[in-house]
Amino acid sequence: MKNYDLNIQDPQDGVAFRKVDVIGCLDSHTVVGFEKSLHSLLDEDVTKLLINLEQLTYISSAGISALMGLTHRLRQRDGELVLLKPTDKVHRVFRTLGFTNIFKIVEDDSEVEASFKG
Amino acid sequence: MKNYDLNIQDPQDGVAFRKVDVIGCLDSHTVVGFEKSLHSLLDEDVTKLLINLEQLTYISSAGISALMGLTHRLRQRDGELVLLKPTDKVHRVFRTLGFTNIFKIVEDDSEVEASFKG
Amino acid sequence: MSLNTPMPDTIDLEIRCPIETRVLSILRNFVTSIAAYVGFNAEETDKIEMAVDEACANVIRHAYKHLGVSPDLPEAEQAEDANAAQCTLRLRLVLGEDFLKIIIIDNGIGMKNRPPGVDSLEEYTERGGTGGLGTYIIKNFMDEVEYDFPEESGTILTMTKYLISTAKSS
Amino acid sequence: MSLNTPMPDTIDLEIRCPIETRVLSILRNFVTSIAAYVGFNAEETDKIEMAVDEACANVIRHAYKHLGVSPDLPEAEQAEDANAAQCTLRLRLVLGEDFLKIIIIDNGIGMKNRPPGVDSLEEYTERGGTGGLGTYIIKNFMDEVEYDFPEESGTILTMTKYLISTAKSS
Ligand SMILES: Nc1ncnc2c1ncn2[C@@H]1O[C@H](COP(=O)(O)OP(=O)(O)O)[C@@H](O)[C@H]1O
Ligand SMILES: Nc1ncnc2c1ncn2[C@@H]1O[C@H](COP(=O)(O)OP(=O)(O)O)[C@@H](O)[C@H]1O
Repeated sequence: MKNYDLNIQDPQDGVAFRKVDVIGCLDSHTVVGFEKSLHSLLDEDVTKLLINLEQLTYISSAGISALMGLTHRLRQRDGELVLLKPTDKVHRVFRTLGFTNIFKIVEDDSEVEASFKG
Repeated sequence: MKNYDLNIQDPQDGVAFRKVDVIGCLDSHTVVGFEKSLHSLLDEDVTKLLINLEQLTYISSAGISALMGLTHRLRQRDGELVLLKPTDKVHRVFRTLGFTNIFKIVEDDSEVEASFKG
Repeated sequence: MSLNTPMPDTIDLEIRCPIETRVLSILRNFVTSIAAYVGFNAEETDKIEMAVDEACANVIRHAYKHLGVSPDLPEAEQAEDANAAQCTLRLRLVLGEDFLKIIIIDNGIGMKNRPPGVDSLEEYTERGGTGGLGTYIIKNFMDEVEYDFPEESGTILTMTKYLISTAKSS
Repeated sequence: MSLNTPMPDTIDLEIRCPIETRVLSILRNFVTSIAAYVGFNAEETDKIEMAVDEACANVIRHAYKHLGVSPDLPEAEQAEDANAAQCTLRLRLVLGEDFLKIIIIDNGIGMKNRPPGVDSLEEYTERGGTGGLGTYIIKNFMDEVEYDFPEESGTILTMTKYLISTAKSS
């Protein structure tokens, strides 16, 4: 059973951010591949990163820590991480633990552009 | 988690058979209650019995043997057992094991009346 | 294969549960999600589910009846404490790339000198449709089935289903 | 409560699994179906799922690292055969009428002299958001949490969730 997949969208003309879709679950098992892929992407000098959580069915502390790591790395280069449309289940985890105050979360595609500062 | 329920419908004027709905699963655990209820019902001199399998999610050999037992007991008094609309999963089990040749199975409410012989 | 030899590239799990029919639905749920994890489709998963249910129901109903532990016994003949009787039901699951092996182990009376299950549906109906269907289902729904009877006691049932199924009955 | 004392009217199951992160999704599935069986709603089930995942991930990542068994170790430092190291992860589940007790047992290095988890989200971010969140989740998502450290070795984590939840964090 494949319970994790990552889709890194190609850069698009006129779009200032890179979009990545995470599919399945982000736990201590799948987070290894996730971090590897995302840090390679950041090596390409990406500064504005949109992670689409629409199809993320589960996130553990390992997944959250990975998102924290990306947040820090992007801030160091004056970039930013934005999370798009987390599933109810994942959003509830963020809310219960207080991460809605730490991550920038956007509920609608139309708000994405404006959500990246600068 | 309640994974078994039985609904014995009241006798209805002008209807020659009694209808029973089995809900949930019929395995070695739940079959005990099922047999008890059904044999009490048969004690009421029911001869035509319709068991609605529309909501039966699982059946094991214990459930099948219980249906065989009812078939035999009803035949002894010239009665009959008819099974109504088994779920795909249950129907597949009947078919694979050959019980479609043993049980009278009816796929539509309109055929029920005619399916009882005599 | 020795019970304790790990196989490369497999996941090896074991679950122990009490001798009570209540556990059957829990075990079915577990095995169903494992079968889906390995990659079996719904129909194959249904067969695995049923084979495991039958095998575990047999342990619960037959393996410890002589010790007063079985749902088939009248209240008066039931042992006061099933745990005291040291009855065990172990389900070992070996998840392979293209197979699922399920090993069901009890330390009960064993199946050696017991009435065998039926070999066909005809035999089942001739016997009056009262029993013997469980082992028939197990043999027909799984690709490989083996019963072993250790010296000490009990029954070890090893059954395997392959992803590209060579099942005999569908 | 002794580990081996059965409680009346409960179902007591135990699952043993290898020290590999691959098993986490399997264990989550299992515990989720058990929680639904006991009667927890979706939100409570999510919390139980996450607490179990965190606890098992901790055993897999931390308990046997000193023996070369941990996904966090570089390839070169990994033990050749995790099975040889006799590493175990046992999950005992006690299903009650109105509670689910989950006992996670390892025979690893133990948590006594280890960096503790964080006590708040502030502490987590102050530490740089790198770790310590797992035990925080466990404590916040379950109703009762207790860590025991047996003389011999390892950690026993006992966590309970009640049906009419007295959870602290929702
Ligand atoms: N694990 C077991 N231990 C002891 N006896 C068993 C075990 N499994 C099966 N049996 C014996 O094999 C017989 C056939 O089993 P089965 O085909 O499932 O039919 P049924 O359970 O309906 O009798 C049982 O009646 C029982 O005597
Ligand atoms: N079962 C265990 N055996 C040994 N050490 C453990 C165990 N569980 C947790 N720990 C220790 O507790 C620390 C805190 O765990 P946790 O809060 O989950 O954060 P993290 O795993 O992110 O470090 C771990 O870093 C580890 O040192």
